[in-house]
Amino acid sequence: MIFSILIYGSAHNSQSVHSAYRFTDSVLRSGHQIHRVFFYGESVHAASILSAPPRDELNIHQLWKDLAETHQLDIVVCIAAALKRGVMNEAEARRHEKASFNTQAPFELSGLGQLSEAAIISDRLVTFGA
Amino acid sequence: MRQVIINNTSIALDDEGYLLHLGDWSTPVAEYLAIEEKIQLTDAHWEIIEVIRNFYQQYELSPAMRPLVKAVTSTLGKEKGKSIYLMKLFPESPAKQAAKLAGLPKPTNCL
Amino acid sequence: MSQKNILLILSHAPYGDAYAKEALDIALTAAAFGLPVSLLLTQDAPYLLLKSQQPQQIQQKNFANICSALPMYDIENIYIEARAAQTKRITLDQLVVPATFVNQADIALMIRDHDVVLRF
Amino acid sequence: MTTLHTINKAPSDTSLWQSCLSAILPGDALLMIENGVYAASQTSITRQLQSMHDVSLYLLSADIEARGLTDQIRTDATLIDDQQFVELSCQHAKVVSWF
Repeated sequence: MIFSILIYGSAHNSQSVHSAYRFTDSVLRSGHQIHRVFFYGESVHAASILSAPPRDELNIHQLWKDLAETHQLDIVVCIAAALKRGVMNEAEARRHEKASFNTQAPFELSGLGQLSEAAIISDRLVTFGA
Repeated sequence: MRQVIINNTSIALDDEGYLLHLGDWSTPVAEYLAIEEKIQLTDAHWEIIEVIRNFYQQYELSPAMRPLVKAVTSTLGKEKGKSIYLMKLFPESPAKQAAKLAGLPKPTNCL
Repeated sequence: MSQKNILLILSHAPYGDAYAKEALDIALTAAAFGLPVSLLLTQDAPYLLLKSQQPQQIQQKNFANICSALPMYDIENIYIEARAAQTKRITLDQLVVPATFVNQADIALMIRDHDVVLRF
Repeated sequence: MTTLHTINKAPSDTSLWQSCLSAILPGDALLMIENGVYAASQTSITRQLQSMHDVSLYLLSADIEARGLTDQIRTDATLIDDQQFVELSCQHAKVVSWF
């Protein structure tokens, strides 16, 4: 079965991003397919490479990065939600004349159309809310 | 971002050529942006630009293709309210190019 | 493309947080993608449609204007939870677009009958 | 065409719980996750949950254990792990998330 995941909860003030992580991992372990993971709203902060939690606490960015790289996942961060919140990759930082960038592959910045497409393609679209 | 001088006024454009400040728009600005888009502005273009500016005024949104076609249909009639007609005027993408020439933000739906 | 339809359920009022705006952006994009979208306003979301909104002083876009564009995006199925409207004393003539009141039983059936249901 | 509903807020969010419970139809399932699992031990919503006919109740075990509720979960609900959450998602036609 083909799944897509929509994450909407805050990256650091809700359980949402981690619940979605565990679910995604379980989908893959069950032999199903993940078409796309879409980070929206406050969850886009999970894409920040500058997040530096204490060593003995959860590093949600690293978890997603590792999972995405291991399974070649398409993890998309909503570009409008991200730019507004100061989450951008090198290309967007250049475009907006910012001195630095804070996200990179495997996180991809793209539009809400990717969510619509995921809704069409996938058998299940599962939301992890705020 | 880059600055261009149009009629002795400095206008800021983003790297895709959209106005940074929507209030900077004027007909000479639209003419300048049309040259950058390699579009020869005719009356047919101007009436679409007016439709899309009115759309933004009313709804605070840069329209996607479908609502743009609807708005053109309701103001200029069925003959012009067709995507083929709009594609002839704005060959790259009517929603994006017309928004650019009209001084509107890029339609977020296109991102 | 497949004929999947989407039901978007909103529950938040405008301005106080980003839920309503971000959910509407999903609706507009999905509609621009050609997906049939139905909108259901529950809990505090019916406030989104009030004609009388004037958000100039808080420098926000006017949800009355944005929502009045919904029919232009072919989003014509706009439903309001009757219970929510009643407690807020919101009547249809105060709203920027035509809408239909639905009760709890209708809502349960709407959820069942749509392919994708997103709630914000 | 049944639905798996998930809910992630404690029953103190009465408005959310009301909306969620009234949207559930016979044959549907309700999975409580995150703070939603606090419903496991609360009597406040018991009557409502019991009045729903032919609705399966589930609790996500990781969230129950984390909150120290293992000993007091309701008898009408089933504890499931993440893998079973995925299975439930497949068994129902769609997943609707209440948050």
